[in-house]
Amino acid sequence: MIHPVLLIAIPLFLAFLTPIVGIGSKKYARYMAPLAAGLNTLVSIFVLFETFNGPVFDILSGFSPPLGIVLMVGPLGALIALLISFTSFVVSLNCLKYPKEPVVKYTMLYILLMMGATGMVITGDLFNLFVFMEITSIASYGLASFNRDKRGYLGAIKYVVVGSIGSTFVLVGIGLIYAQLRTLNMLDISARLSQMNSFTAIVAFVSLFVGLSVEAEIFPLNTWVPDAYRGAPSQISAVFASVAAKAGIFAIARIIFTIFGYSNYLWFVVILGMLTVIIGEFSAYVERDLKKMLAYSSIAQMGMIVLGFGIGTVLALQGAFFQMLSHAIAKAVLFMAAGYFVYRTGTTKMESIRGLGRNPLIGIPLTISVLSIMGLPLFLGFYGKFYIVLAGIDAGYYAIIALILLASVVEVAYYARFLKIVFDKSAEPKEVTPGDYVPMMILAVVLVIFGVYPYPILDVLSHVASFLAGGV
Amino acid sequence: MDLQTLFGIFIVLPVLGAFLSYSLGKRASIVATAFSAVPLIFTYLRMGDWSQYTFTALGINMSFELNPLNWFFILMTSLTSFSALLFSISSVKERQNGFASLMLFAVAGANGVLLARDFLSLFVFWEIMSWSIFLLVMRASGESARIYMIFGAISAYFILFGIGIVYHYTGSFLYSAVGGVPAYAWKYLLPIFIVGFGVKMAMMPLHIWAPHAYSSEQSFVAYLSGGLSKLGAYGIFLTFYSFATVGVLAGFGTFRTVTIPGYALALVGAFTAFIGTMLAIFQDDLRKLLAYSSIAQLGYVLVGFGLGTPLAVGGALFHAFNHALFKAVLFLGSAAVIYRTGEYRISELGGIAYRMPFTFMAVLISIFALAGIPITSGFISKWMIYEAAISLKFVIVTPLMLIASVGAFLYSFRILYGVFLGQLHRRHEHIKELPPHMLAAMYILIVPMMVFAVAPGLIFDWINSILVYYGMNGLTYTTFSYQSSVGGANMLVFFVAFMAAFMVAMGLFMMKKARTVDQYDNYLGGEVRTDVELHAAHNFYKPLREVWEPLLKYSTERFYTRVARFFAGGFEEIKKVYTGNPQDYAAYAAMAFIVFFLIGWWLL
Amino acid sequence: MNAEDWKKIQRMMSKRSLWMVHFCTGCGAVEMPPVMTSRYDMERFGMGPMATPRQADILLITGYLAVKTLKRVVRVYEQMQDPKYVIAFGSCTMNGGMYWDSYNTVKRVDKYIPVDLYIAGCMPRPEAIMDAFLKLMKMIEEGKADGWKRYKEHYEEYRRNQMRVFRRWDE
Amino acid sequence: MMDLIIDIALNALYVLLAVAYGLLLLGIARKINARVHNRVGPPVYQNFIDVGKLLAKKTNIRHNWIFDLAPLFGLAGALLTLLYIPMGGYRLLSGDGDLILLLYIMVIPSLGMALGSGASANPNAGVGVMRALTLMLAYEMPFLLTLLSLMIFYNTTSLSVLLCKQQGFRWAIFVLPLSALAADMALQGMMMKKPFDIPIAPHEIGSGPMVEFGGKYLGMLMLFGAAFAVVETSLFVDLFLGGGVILNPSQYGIIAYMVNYFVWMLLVLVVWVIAVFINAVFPRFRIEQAFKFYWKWPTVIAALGLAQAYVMSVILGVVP
Repeated sequence: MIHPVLLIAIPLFLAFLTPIVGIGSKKYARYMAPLAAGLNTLVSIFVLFETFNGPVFDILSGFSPPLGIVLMVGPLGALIALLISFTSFVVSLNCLKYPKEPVVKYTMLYILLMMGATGMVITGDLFNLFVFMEITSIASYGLASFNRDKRGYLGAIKYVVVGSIGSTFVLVGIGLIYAQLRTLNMLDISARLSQMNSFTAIVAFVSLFVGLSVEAEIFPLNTWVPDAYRGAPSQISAVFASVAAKAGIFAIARIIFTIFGYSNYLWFVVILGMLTVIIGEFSAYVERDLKKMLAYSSIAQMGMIVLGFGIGTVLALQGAFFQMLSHAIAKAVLFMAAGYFVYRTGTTKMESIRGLGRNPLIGIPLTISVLSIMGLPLFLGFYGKFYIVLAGIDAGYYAIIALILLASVVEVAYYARFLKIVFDKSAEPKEVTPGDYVPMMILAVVLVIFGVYPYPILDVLSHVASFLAGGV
Repeated sequence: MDLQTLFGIFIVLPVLGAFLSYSLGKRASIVATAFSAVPLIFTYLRMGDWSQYTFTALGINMSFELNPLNWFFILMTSLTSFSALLFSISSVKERQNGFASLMLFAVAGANGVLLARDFLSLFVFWEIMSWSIFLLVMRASGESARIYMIFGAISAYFILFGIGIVYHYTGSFLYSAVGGVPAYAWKYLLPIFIVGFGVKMAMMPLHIWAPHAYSSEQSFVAYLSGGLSKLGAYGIFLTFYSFATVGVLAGFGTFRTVTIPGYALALVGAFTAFIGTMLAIFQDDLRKLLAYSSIAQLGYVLVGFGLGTPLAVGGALFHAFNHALFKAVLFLGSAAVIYRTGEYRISELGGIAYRMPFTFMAVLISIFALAGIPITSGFISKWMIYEAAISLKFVIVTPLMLIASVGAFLYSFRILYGVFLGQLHRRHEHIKELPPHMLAAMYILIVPMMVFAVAPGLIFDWINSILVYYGMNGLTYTTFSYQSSVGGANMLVFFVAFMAAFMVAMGLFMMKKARTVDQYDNYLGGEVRTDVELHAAHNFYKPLREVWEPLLKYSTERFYTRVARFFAGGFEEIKKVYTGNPQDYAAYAAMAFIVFFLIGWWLL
Repeated sequence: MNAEDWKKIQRMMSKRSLWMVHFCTGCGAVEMPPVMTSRYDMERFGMGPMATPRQADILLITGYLAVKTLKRVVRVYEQMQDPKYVIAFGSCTMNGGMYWDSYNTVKRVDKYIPVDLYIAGCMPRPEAIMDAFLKLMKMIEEGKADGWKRYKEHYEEYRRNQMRVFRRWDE
Repeated sequence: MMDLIIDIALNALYVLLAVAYGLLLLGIARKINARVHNRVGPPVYQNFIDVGKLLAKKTNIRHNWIFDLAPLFGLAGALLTLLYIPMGGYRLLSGDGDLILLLYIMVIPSLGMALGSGASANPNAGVGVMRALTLMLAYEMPFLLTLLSLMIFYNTTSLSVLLCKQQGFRWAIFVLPLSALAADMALQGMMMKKPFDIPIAPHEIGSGPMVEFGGKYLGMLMLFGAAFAVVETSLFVDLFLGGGVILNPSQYGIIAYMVNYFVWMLLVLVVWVIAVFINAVFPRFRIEQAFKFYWKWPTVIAALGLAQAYVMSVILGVVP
């Protein structure tokens, strides 16, 4: 049996090993990130298989729950952990092509970011959730400003401001719960929720929700997103979109379904999701900066996931998880492509990237991921949108789904414009190196494989019902 | 035939072909043609082999079926896709592998849409088709592709919304379960489905993507206009006569035996035909002219479906078939002209017929079909729709259709004269006739048009089986003649009389010999100018344009552009939420907490 | 019915249906309106104006020809279809008339195209024109109006004469 | 078998007579025109001579094989059209094809002519065809509305049925006078008589589509013109004047056919002469004026006629 704790232990160990390796050879230090992420991917695959027989609880430091610290991995958590480590792995391959100085710190923060995000997903303990969230955030702050230019610092400072407010709320929420229940174990809290003062419970819930919304990019706590994504190195933006945000949204899902089970609150979550989608899509439509456009689009996609959680039926949750997978993968491809464009042109203006996608090695994965984000079939993105819309109508949210579909038309419009610019015939394509296209190709192939044959994912998502009922 | 064969031949095979031809590089179209020929032959052989299969995928009950209706539509889409691919072997010069594989994806998508008997597969294949078209259009122009995709998305999302509503009421995706949708829900479902499918057939006012998309690679557009736009017609047929059924439609009230939704559809169709025709007359771009013509012709199909009598529906189906053939030939003709001259503006062409006579003959016959000249089957389908409208005594729909068909003469002569007749420009003097396989691609489609013109009974057999399958009365016909309640015609008599008259004329004509002179030996007040081009094709219908000018200033496209600009302005305002100021963001966070909390307090 | 009878019928029909294209370059054309209208009414004889040489039988040259105009006349003549007849009108077409010493006026039209009938006078009265038409009809009936045959037979000579005054054929 | 041969022979005879009558009508038109102009004018048989002369021309100029389609399609189409028009109560083939078929057959000769003249590469021809087509769009508007009013009122699209229902002087012109008026106005344009002879305006565009045709080409086109003079007037007679059927053939046999044929000829002549008189006194419209004219007054009149037919047939339920 493989312990889920390895998912945290390995990257933590390798992260602290990195400076030591870095003393010997800076060249090898760069390879620590793919190594850590790759190992994590392997481990999470094993963990995923283990969880099929039931949630895996990994008890740390000798105390049994609810007293001790516990890792709690259900199939869905393992799936998201796999997603996080896999995308981190592929993006880190791309990072090898575009190393940022100082490499040691960059690699270390990268591994820590991945580790924190994984921890947020697999922890079974509220305070650990906070700790991992802080690790993720602080690593993110560092990475967001790694370009060491004005935009990078500005983006990071906004992220820091909003992020620390969020952290505070989370801490307050945890404090309130601990004050009343004297426990931090999620299942334990869930079981003893009725003992809590209902008003305090609401305050705690809202605090946690607001705090985690920052990472999950829910309106109006997603204000940092455009600037931070724009300022960060493109590979880091990819990780933000596909790793950090996914960890945050999964944490929110656990807060809602596993801990509190407030089904009354869900329609407000639907509204929030709708607002996030609409504002994200509409802003992306008028945005002329490539990376900001992708950032707004990322917000909108996160909104779709929130919407899926808010609708709260099995179908909707399946859609939301599909959406998480497809968005993480497709957006990683797009941000890596953006990194390539930025590298080739030195700017992120939309007009400057004309014709750069005409090389099929870049163009094909780019097209596949755009089509996936548009929600077209044969690609993974189809299932997410289809299930969520269907579930929304089934649950009677007619007007909201209509608005979402309107926003999707807007999305199609700006992504088609993006493709139009990228495939513009007036400019010649530039050369590409394997470091550019191999990671994109890997992810695009994943999009297509699971788009055509989604059954493995559906197998995992068959556990959604128990998650919905308060399981893990 | 079992499910595996059906699925394998119509969907898996084209997809495999797509991957194979992509890996081939140059000359990928040859392989793709072979792959598209298999479903065509298979379809033809499997006529009457109706069968239905149900299976479970994604945990959902799904179903495929071969029935007279989708057999009929598969036949026309396969025909057009085969000939478009055959034509593209030479006409597509750059990145042929991408073209061929996307075409095959579109073929798979179209076949899937047609075979589907459940909404999930309908939607999946609909979208596969949609994105392959998007990427194919993208090859020519990104902006066209964008406009196409926006409308494609509108179409898809309307259909998706409709599917959602059906699912909400029935909990199933099967067509057979649609009966469970309560009658009042059809108030919303009907317009949703009509808009969703109507976009694909470029129904007014959702047509503006068509002139853009139809300006891309012409051999693909032959398939897009000929084959894929028929899927919209198919969808509307299904909506009316399979999903909603006449009983539900009649629940909205009837107007002289025609249901109110049907009457509305017929009106929309008639206006589409009329306005499409009037716009086609003034186009100088050959591709856009054909695009508007396509819009207009599909208007007739809408009218037929709307009127809903067996004659009208049969006529609409027949017209869809005819349109698939003749519009594919016309677009292939346009492709041929562009292939040989590189020019698509009518005013810059002329006299191509003297150098490409076989191409001209093919285009001429298709134009006969387009204009409804009785020597091709194009007449019979129009006749059926007219007769249906006349026998119902509709005084708005009928004149619009009739005058639109007069307008069709105007723009079809524009093509004939501007492109093929008149003066051959000096720069086009050295062009050659097309290679045989490209001509074959066109003549394959000509043959059925001619055969069904003499013996419409052959196709009426198919149409009748569709009508009977969907519970309507059959048509009245024999092999050569057909009847409505108000009139009828015998095509054999017509052809014999035509041949006799032609022989008389021929006899008179052959009595004297004639001497052939050069095209520059022309009476121009005694002038013989060889240095200026005197092809009178520029701004051909100028007087008519002057008369129409006050109306032409209203443009749907401009309306949409204005709407888009208005929305974009609104979006800019919305985007201002992201002020870029961390202090604002902190305030948002605080406000968010308060609001979330208050709502939580109220709710929980 | 032998070939001769057939020819006779043909001539009868040609005679009774003379359509003309008038090349109205000179002042003589002003005499045509009375010929066409109610006073003299040439349509009595089945004659009528035609818009193009393709449809016409008579080429009517109503006055002097400049060199540049001659070129057009020759072209129009060659575009007409056999049998075709030329009537030259007024003294200018015979000898140059008042333009006898002009450097760029054609003096004798029948050097360049075969004229079947000249109408003398400056200008000829409508009566003279009607008379000429009747004479032409008679000539056609008798088979004497054979200018179009002469043009074919002596094509080289006519063309030589034409090229003597034209520098280039295509301007 | 014998019946079939007799039938074919009769059809051929009727068509031949119609063409001959058409040539005569053209001659009559020239004569009338001349008399209105205070001239003597040509003999009425002048057009026979003209056609003979043209067909006997020694040389014929052609441009290419598409050019040949003009006389071929023109004459063939015209003969074909004659076969589908009942003349003097004799149905010919009109039982095997209705008005819609007839309308489309009527296009064949014009289409052939448009093709041939287009192939001549003469810009005048292109302009002429453009005018002809524009004019067609113009006059078809009122004409189609009147046709529709007839088809709705009599609930048939078959010309022979239409004739049956108008027997006994129950002519459509008495029932639907507005439609008849609009149809007659449209007829003027259909026959390209002044003020609507814009497409063939000889003084502007060298007789338009016909600019390059001479000899046998023009001769065959004249035959087509003659046939169409009969087709168009006869169409009006059949639609509104009961096709000249005054005696019932089943009652009076062959005599009825002969009488009817003469009455039909007379009525055709009347319709033709009205058009010719209008032609004689009017100047020519410009094409956009013609278009505006047709889509204004005749269309309004035709629409009123259609409204009348609609009210009578659908609302009042009159069955003729």
